[in-house]
Amino acid sequence: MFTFIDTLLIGLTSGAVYSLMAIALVLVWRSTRVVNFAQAGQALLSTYIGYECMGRFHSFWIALALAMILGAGVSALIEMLFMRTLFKRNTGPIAGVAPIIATLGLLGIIRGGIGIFMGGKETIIRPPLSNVGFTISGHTFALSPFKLVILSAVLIMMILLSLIFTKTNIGLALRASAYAPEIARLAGVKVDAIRTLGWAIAGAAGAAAGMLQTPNGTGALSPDSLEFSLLLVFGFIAAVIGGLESLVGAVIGGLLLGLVLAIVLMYVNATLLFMTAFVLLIVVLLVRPQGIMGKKAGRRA
Amino acid sequence: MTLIVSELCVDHGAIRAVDHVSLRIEQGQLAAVIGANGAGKTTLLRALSGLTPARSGSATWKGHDLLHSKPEKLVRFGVSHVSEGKSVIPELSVEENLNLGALWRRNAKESEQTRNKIFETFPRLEERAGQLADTLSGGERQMLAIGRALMAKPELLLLDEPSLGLAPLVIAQIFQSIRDLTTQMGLTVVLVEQNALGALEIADVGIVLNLGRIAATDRAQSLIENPQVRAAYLGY
Amino acid sequence: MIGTNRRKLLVASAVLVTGALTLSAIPAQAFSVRNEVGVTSNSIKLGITLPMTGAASPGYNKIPGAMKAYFDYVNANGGVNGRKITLVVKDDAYTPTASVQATNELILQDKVFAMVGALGTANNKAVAALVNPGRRGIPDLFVNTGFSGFADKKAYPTTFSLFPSYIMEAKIMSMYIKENFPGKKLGLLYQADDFGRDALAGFKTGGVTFDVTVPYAPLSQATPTTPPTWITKLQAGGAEVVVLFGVSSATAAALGAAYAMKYHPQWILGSVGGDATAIKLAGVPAPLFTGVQTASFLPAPADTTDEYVKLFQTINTKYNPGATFDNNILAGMNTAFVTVQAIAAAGKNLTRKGLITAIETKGSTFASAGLTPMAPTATSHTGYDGYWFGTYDGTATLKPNGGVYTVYTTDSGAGAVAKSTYKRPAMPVNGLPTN
Amino acid sequence: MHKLIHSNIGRLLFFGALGCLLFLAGNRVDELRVYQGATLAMFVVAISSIILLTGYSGQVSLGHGALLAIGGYSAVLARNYWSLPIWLCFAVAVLATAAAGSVLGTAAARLSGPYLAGTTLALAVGLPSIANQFSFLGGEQGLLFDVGAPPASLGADFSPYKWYFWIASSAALIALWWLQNILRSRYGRTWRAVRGNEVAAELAGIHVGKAKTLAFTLSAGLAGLAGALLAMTIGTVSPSAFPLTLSFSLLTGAVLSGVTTLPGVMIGAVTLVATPEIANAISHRLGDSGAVTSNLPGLLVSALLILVVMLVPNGPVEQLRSIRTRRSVSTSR
Repeated sequence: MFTFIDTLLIGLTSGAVYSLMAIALVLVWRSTRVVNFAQAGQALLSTYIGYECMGRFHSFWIALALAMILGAGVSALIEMLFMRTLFKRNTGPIAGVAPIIATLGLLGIIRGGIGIFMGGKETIIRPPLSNVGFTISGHTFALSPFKLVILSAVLIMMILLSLIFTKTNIGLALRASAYAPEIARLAGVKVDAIRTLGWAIAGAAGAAAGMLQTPNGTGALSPDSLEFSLLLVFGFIAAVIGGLESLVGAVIGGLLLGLVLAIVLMYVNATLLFMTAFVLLIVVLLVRPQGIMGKKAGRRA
Repeated sequence: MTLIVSELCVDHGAIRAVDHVSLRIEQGQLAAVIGANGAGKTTLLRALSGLTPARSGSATWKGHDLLHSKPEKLVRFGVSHVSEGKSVIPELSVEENLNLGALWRRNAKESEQTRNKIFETFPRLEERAGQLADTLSGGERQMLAIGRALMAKPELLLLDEPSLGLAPLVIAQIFQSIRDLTTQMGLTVVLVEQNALGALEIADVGIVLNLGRIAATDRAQSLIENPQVRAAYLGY
Repeated sequence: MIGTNRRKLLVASAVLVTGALTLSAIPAQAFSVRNEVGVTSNSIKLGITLPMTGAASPGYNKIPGAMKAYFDYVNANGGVNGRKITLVVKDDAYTPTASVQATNELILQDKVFAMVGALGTANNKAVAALVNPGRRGIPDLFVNTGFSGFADKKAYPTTFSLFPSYIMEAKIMSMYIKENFPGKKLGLLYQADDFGRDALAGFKTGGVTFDVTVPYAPLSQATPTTPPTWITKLQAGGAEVVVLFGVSSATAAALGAAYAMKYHPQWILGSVGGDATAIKLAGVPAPLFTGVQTASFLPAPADTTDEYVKLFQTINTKYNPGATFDNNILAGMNTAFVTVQAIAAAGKNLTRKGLITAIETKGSTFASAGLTPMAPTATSHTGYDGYWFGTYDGTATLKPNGGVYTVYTTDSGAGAVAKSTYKRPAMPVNGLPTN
Repeated sequence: MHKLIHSNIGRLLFFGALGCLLFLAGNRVDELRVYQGATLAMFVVAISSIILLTGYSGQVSLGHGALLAIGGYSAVLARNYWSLPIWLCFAVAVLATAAAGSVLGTAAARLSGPYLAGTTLALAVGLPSIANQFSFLGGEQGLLFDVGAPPASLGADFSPYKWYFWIASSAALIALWWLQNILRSRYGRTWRAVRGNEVAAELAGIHVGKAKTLAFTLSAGLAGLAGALLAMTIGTVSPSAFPLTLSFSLLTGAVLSGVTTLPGVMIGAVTLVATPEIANAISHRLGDSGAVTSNLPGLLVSALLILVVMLVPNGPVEQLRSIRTRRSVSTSR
């Protein structure tokens, strides 16, 4: 019984981390119709920034805030310097692929750069709250105060961002710019600035994912650690399962992925991690090619 | 408050789509631009709203240079463009589509007044305010597109083929609303139309484009009566 | 249409022909076999491939620095028979494709005399199959893997093992567990590949059965889902002693997840994932090490009473500034030391063949930091053959159990495990092997 | 002359001549270059496969490494378990991967851009890990692939690398020749139509789903061939031989080649082979610091990727061609 509860808790808490990454990916997709593979690199960079800030201010929460702000800045800069040019050039056969490829290149540049400047250094971020599970009647559960923080961060982010998207003028401008940039411009929306804003929000979300997951894992941060690119793969799978369009979908996708992975690892075969993720994705897409929360016959990218 | 275009040239790749066009549209006038497919009507309109860069020439409105401004900026000077086809965003609700037009105005109260006025003109939109624009009929979409443009409180309205793909009855209704709006709100309207007769019937002046050049300009009524224009564009 | 097709074809041909011409324009290297390749009267060039980047690199990427430091030390003291040693390092990111490419470059372009310390089982296998140092007669010294097959001279005529095999380790560990933890519930967490499976075979031979076994897919330890599931399984199975055969990042993840779930079994770490600095670098704070046991064949890196450790620490400070002395540095230095010992044993007239013969005939008498003998012969290229067990204290310092190194020894086959009676030869003067 | 080149027989002759030239070149250079030549030929096939898929049918695959793995493993299994002659092993690789590709392609035809990218990405991560589940696939260590010694008639000093080079370049030439033909056929036109505008293509009576599936199948066949060649050039197959980075670098190669132009394929392949060497030379200049040496190749490739996408998005060859077209248009006016 305890084992089953723990399995569910492991699934939910690890799924929350995938959701964080998925939220960042969905934000970029919703505001610019780009799958941003550089997100993993940006999260890595932001987390390094957060680590430096921790050294200076000795507070995880200040570091988290600064990492999110600077992460947003980096993301905005990437949009302005690279993506803007690519969006403008929407002709030619490569137009649909170019942004994806550019983000892959950016991922390589960020990782290489961090490798050169930060490689080999000992960089560890300790959680600000205990990561030791709650103990009830002698059993310690796979849920700790810090994991609760992550779970609630995911929910708060999802609700807050969903509200921004659906209830505010900025959200309306973000959606309009993504769906129909030309119409949005004709309606007076400063599409370029709005897109930069979309990337900035995503950059902040990605920074939060990095800053929360690092101490949740072993705490070690290294340019070589596959953590972030694995996170990207799983975050991306979560986002695709959820339907790419919807923040709620991203969270559902992440939690579902986490739960299924935990159950399979625990009860079926402990080595099937990557295959399970793949099979889950295929099954979801075969039933609903547009993802769980995706709208049917969505616009082409 | 006059729209003055002089010697405007616009290229589409290697092709010159608009060739030394000069025209002058007075305030409060409804000008119909007619011509065959590929005559450069849409390109002319897109150049005026900053969507397509011009090659040479000039266009001014209220002293603003239209050719070298971004469309989002021109909206703030009172220039609204309803582009060809369904100029609505199907993924947004009717109300959101309307609100989009007034986002930059940042005055909620004023926007609401404008919206109510638009609902008076197009009651169908009010009935469907909460629905996705995707669910609207062609005519309703056109109303929504025009409504969205009006939300910006424009003084110069550029309309591209509002009759495209609509049934004759609906076209008549749309044209009538365009005429009414022009008169009531004192708008200056440039209406690009394939449906030449319908457009000329509500217009004050008419401009005939042929292969990017102006073939004729005159009062709309005179153009309707002009036998050559009738033969070439009105089909009788 | 015809025009574009023709142009396409012409462009294609032009590009291909240019490619071919570029290739052919590079002059074929002239052949001159006066000296042995990679050796001059005053220099010896060696090569190594290992993961310097990527998931497998932390810890291992300190090895070349340590090797270079020891070579520099030897060079500063006149080199080996007047020859100074240089080491060319190539990154393979732990992928066989890159290892093959890098080894080819080392052999064909850099023209190294011998390979030394190449890391990884799959990588070494790919290199052996394709670059085939054996066919070319190139010594492939002291490969950095516990795959027992490399000791087979028939299959790998120029390859020499250094580490005891994973099978030996598991057999010795079986004996140790039976002696020290009788009747306890046992758990095994292992990497589900040949490394872990070799260990499984060893435990079977050693006669230990585990109550809970948890395999994990390589690289999966980095995801947030995986490590907590290990602990839940081990905990649910009631394991009191948990053996871990995985890489350091997995050890770190397991220790961290166990701490988070207040699970405190007796940990016994395999030598691959048992290095404290690598685990600490992966985020585990020192106090969590308290009571964790591991196996090693080299002296404890903090044991300054050991003459080798003392010397290597001095060399590391001087020639490898900034690198914290740990097990990887110790291992790297020791590999370099044995290499120098072998080259010295091959004599003044250094040839590849001579080097191989020297190791085969004199290898078992080589001085080295190892606490068990190396056992190469003319028919088998076995390296060290034993382990001792130690326990970490709260500062993550490894101390041998009972204060003395009790070394167990065995083979990769069905042979029994015995306490070693080996007495390590004294260190050559100043740590400079001469014979 | 151009009639000859345009005809099928002419093209065959042309590729034959090219082959002779390549083999002559192979005799002139040292062993390392010959080996790199074999790798180059492998990349040419792999990149053409992506060009066929992305450039001609508009589908994005981030998981081509997985298809290469299928090809590599099936060739090795055919060799090790059935002891088939080597050329048959390559045929098995092509057919097996094409079969897998048709299944995948059927699923892929239902998915639009990012969903397909996600699926193929997950495939690239998930598929190689299967090898760990079944012992006949050799686990993490993988299986050895012994192509066999070169025929004795070629002489005793004929090195294995030269033999690999011959096999790989022949395979690449045949693949390119076949691809040239198919792209000029009805299918080629169909794919271009689909890429241009799916709706219009559908209206013109093209079965878009079928066209896409076919493109995926054929592309997979090429990828299978590349996988078998890769297995040959590294002498082994193992999960770590097909990492996610392989998929990404193939995509990079395709972009550098210009995803829509087959003739550019050499540029991408040469870049992939040459980058590590150039990076080595640069980091040597910079003083051989470990961090620089290890990270520079990745950094260089990524920078190149960005530059190409930003400056010459359709690839150098296409760019040249469009400049020329523009010039000829402006002079004709």
